[in-house]
Amino acid sequence: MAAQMTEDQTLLKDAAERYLRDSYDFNERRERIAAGHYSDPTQWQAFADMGWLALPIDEDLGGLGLGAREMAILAELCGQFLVTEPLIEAMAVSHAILGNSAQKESLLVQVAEGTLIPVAAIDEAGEAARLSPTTQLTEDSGQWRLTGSKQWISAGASATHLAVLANSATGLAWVLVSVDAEGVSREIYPTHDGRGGASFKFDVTLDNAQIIATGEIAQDALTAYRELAMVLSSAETLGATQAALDTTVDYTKQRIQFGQPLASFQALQHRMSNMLIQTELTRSLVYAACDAADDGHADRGRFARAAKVKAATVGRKVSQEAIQLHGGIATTDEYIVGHFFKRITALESWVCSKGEALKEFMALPAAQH
Amino acid sequence: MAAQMTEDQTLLKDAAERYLRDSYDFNERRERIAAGHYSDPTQWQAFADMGWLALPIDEDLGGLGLGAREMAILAELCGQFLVTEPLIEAMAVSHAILGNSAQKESLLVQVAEGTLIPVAAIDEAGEAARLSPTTQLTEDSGQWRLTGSKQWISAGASATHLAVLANSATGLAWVLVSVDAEGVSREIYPTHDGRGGASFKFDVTLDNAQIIATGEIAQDALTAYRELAMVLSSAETLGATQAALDTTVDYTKQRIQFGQPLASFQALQHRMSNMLIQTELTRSLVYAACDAADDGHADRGRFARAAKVKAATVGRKVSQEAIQLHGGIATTDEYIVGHFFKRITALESWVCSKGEALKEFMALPAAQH
Amino acid sequence: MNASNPIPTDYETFREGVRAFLKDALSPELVRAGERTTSVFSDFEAGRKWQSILHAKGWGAPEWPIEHGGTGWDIQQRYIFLEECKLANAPNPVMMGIQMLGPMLIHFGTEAQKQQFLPGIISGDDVWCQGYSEPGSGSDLASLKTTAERDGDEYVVNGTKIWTSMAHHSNWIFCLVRTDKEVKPQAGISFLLIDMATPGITVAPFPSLDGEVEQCQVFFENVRVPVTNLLGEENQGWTVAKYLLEFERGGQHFTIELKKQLSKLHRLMTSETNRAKDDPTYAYRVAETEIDVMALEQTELRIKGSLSAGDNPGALSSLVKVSGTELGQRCAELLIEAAGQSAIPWQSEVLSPEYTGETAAPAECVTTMAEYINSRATTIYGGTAEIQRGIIAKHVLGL
Amino acid sequence: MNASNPIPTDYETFREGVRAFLKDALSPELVRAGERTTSVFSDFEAGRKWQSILHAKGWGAPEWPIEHGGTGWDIQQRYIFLEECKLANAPNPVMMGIQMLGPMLIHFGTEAQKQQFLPGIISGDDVWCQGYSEPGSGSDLASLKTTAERDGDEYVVNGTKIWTSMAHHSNWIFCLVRTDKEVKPQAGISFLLIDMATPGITVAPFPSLDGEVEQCQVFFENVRVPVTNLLGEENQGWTVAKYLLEFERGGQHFTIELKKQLSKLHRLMTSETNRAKDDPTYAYRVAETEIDVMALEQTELRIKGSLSAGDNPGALSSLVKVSGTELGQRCAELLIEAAGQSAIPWQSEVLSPEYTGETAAPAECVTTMAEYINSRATTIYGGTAEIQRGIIAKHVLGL
Repeated sequence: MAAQMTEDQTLLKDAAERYLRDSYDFNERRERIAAGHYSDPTQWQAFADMGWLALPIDEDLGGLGLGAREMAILAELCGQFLVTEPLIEAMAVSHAILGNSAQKESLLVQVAEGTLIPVAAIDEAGEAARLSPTTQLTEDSGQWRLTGSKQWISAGASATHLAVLANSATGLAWVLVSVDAEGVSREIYPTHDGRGGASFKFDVTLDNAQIIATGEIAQDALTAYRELAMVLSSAETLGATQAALDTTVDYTKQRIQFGQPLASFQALQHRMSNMLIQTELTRSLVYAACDAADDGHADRGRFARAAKVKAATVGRKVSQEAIQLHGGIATTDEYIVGHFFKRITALESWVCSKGEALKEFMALPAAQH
Repeated sequence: MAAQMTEDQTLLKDAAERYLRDSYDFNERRERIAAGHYSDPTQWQAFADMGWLALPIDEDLGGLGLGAREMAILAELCGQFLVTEPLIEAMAVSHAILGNSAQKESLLVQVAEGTLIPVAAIDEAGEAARLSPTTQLTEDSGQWRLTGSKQWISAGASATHLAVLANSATGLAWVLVSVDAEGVSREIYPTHDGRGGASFKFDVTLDNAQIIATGEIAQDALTAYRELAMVLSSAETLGATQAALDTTVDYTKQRIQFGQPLASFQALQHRMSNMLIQTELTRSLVYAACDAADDGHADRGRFARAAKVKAATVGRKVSQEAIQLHGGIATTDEYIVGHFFKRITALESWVCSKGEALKEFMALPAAQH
Repeated sequence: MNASNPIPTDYETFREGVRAFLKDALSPELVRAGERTTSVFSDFEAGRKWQSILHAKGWGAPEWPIEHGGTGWDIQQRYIFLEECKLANAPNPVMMGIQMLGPMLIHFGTEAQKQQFLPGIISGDDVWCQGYSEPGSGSDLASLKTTAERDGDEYVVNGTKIWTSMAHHSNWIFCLVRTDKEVKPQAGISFLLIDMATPGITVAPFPSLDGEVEQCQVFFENVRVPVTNLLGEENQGWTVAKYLLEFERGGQHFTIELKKQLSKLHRLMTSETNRAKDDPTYAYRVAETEIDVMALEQTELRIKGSLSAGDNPGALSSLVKVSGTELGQRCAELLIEAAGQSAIPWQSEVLSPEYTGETAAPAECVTTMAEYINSRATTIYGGTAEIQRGIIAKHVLGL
Repeated sequence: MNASNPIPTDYETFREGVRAFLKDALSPELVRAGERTTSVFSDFEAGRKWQSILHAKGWGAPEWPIEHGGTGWDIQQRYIFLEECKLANAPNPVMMGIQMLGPMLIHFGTEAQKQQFLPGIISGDDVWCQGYSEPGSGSDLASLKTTAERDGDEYVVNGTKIWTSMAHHSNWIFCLVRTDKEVKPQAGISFLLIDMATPGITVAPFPSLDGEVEQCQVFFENVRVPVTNLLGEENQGWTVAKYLLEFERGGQHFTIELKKQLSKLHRLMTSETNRAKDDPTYAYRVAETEIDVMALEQTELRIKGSLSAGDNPGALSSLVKVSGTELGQRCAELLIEAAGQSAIPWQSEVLSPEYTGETAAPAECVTTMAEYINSRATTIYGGTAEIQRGIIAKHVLGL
């Protein structure tokens, strides 16, 4: 079923899909990652040139001023083509964190050009840090300092800058630091989704300009970032889920066992029908969550969480089934379908797990209509 | 897979199964229930004559002194043949409640003979009453009185006597009252499982002899009754589940659609395989729960609850699938398979729901081994 | 598309109009009939009365073209109307005539047939039942064996139909019959409109698993039907039926009913009488079901959007039917868990809209078990879930 | 039968003996190899070393007959041994020789074959791999195309095998090959024992989805195998293989591993680092999984009881395999949820038993993602879950 899109959205999607199909080869990607290059600077420059990085930035700041729906179009394609560059990370940080800062003008122009690659650094060893970090922003005689550590930052290997969530005397704060700054140490490691992760330790002296948001604004930015991350991770999951299904349909049509294509076996057909049904239901909810976010709908928080729960549930199930219906070939690193499974697994707990989203959904009453 | 049974258990099962197959006809049962006869006195007498009612009674009280494993054999057959007489109710009350009373000798001989048909009356309008009833046992100048009401008593239509759970000044109490006693009013209604239910109101003056247990003994009797009821309802569910599966296998072998038996369609075969797998797993757990009860195993409470959770889950799923795989015919009252589904549904929440059992299971630590 | 509220504000006036009418038109007895509905059919007489009230208002068949008595409402208005009827507990009339036969007559019927049959359908004076399935032909409908042999200006019909809902209340039946045994099954079927008063027709009602009587078997013995009662061409009945089947599956609004079930679940969640409140999984299962209903609602809206754009929803109606019915079953399971033992009493008389006495089950659980039982049939009739999954495999996935 | 503790007390002395031996024999490095095992295979060298230690103790192949080096233990003792090895984190040696080929050799082999091969298997000096599957023959194993043509006293083998676990560490391979193309597929297959050093064999290892290398493709180009290396009769290889497949499926003790996973889950439940503790469904899903493991354990005991009584478990081994592997997948899912983002780092070097340095993932999550990934393969190899369900449908239900 075709999704309803505006003409501009269709143009964006078609152009982006064409680019990735032509220029984002799965085998090149594997070799690049094996060589420890989790992000390809040429790709990133191309993303910038195509306007993807400017997409979520307000028009009066030189961006395209587009919203969640357009970001989700790109996120879905990231899932489909297993893009390892931190596109959803950068979009979410630009839109929800940097876009509300006093320094937004100078920062966002760099993001749009592709020279500043921002990733949010939230996670710490303890899970509670996701909402209230132990990393500290402190002031001593007018001098700001950031101390603490962050762990398991997805695409932390590819960031030029981190939006660090910290606590301060006046509540939450977002601080922007360069990964190369003095007092920042970064430990990079490979990850199962090919994205490259990193852990960070901070003991950094800061300019005022590096303090992006504090107090209520920082809290609102965290909420906005989390909800946008839920929507974009759902969209990326959706793209990977659809791709896993498509790959399975294609493979089972070709693979002959017992003298017939696997696709002719009724038990497998019914399972693929279930995969399709669930993927389409997810699609509807993800797009609705985008629209709710873009419309500033009273229920946008519920929709974001519902999309997260549904996409995580369906993505897991469909990608597991995709492996099972392929059989052995899907358990090899050389074949693409298992990589959808691994990326979907990594997205399940990125920023917010399905369980957290469900719990938060249950706590949010629906707006009257 | 054959269950491991002793020779005596095999004899018991074979004889009981032969009797029910010959003498417990599904269509007669339907007509009888439609006429408002939920329990057949001739059947009950036959059960007594075959020793089923004496089975759970201690040998020194003239019973057979058998345990949960043997009761479960009968319960399983009750599920298979859709017995509407209150056999599991009477066995559980005899074994867990009356068997610990001072009056046990005189009472149990009547139970064994079939003249006293005891059913436990626990449920009230509020769910909390299952563990702490509002029905009161009070004493006024040496005169005991029972006041309150009980609702939705399964097979309450067929009982001659009720073991009523009440609260008293010294805690829980079990009181035995005749359904015909002065001050007992009974409202009988038909039920979806054909068993006939009843609600009761009490304002009864009691003999001392009617007070079966009080205080700690009453509490222990409640625990014992609940755990035995969990095991026996699991066994009856298992019997109905297996019968629903068997009926489905038979029907799909005969029913021709698109020129072939339904049983030849792979999607249905795999679903019937799942039904078999889950039914066998349930069987293992139900029998283990019986053995744990009979051995006085430290983990018997965990096993009873595990069996309840598993049997309720599997019974629901398998009986739903049985209806679906049959198609339309299963949605008629004339065809047997839907009656397994209805009985399984009624058993799901009898004495203890799956949810309660799961919660209690989680609260019980496993004994070390 | 507005995410959670599909209806833009300019429809609110329309909604208020519908509400006002319903408030006025629905007697307490009709509301009770609506409340105590346990399947797609409400109490027959109540449903019939409600249809005549709707017809008098001019709302007897909103989806029909205006010239045949339709309302001219757009998709949004029809949705609002259905939603408000559901919220107001209006009973369901027997809808085989309006929902199924009507569109077929309008599409395939001769002028004479339209004039003869449409007015009686919309007024509710004629009650139609559907004669498709046979004892040996369920999912494999094309194997049907009821024959119609041409004899002059009449067909002579012999055979039997089963699962003929409400046949015992109907005065007309539309049937698929075999008019050619020599060709492949689908090619030899015709579509006949048969007066139930014709000699040779016997109706045998039988109880469903919930104990109530909605279903019948209908026997035909040398039943003579004028050839003018053939809908479409001879041997083209399969084409006619396929259109009908698609109509039955498509454009359905499962989420209206599902959201009502969810409201009931939410009310129960905090109720003293909720037997499932000790189940640690209960609240989360309600929430997950709610999320799935949201996903289905958005999918229905997507399909509605593509219908507005003139597309044929095609096999996607299978997706909606599978999801909608299976979600309905999940809601029914959650409700039965909340009711526990209090749902087990079965008092048939209580389902009558005239009944105002005491009930063994508490008020909110009177229909719970029957609804749970009947929910199982929703994935069987109108094309089983297995048939729908086969359609999706073939037509969407191309397997 | 004792419900929760399958082992009567008189086995406790035996258990203590096993424990004492393990405590003594397992070096910290061997334990690390056991702990960091993410599939059925541990680190190869560690597994090999452990096999030589077991062999020296006389415990190299407990299930074999005593005359070939078996221990003479009864079923209970073998269960205790496996359980204690698991609890002590002993590594898994490559077991294709001991678990699969050994029983076949003992059952079908000539005296000469037994004397030639059994000692090397039990000592671990010879490492065997299994050459069954081919690129075009997975579930449909009988369609295999690798040929062996008789030429004097030798067979000449041509073709390729895939999913040959540990072939890159093996010096022998047992293969199914086609010796007759004219008959129906199963009837033309023979069972050959092939020295991997024979000219014409090429081994191509390839990484699995978890990034590690266990699997290989093996190519045969005019590989000459003496006819004395034929196991069983020519063209009887399918019978030999079926015995093996049943042996692979039957008598497995899935619950030993599952209970270990559950202990880990219980530890995690109360741990600070549990990323799933805010999930309202988590504790209940662990409990439901625990109940299902209890049910499987009791089923394994029932089968063991019937094996003791001399029965053939037959298709029931399919039931245990499906349930055991799918429960393993559920445990792996629960563990990955508890680990969350901390499971995503992939540091291959950490899996080596020599590695004692820092890890990006916390200690308890180092293997979690690899275990989750590899759990998906357990319902594919050794006969897919679909094949097992087909076996149950055919042989148990008679469909």
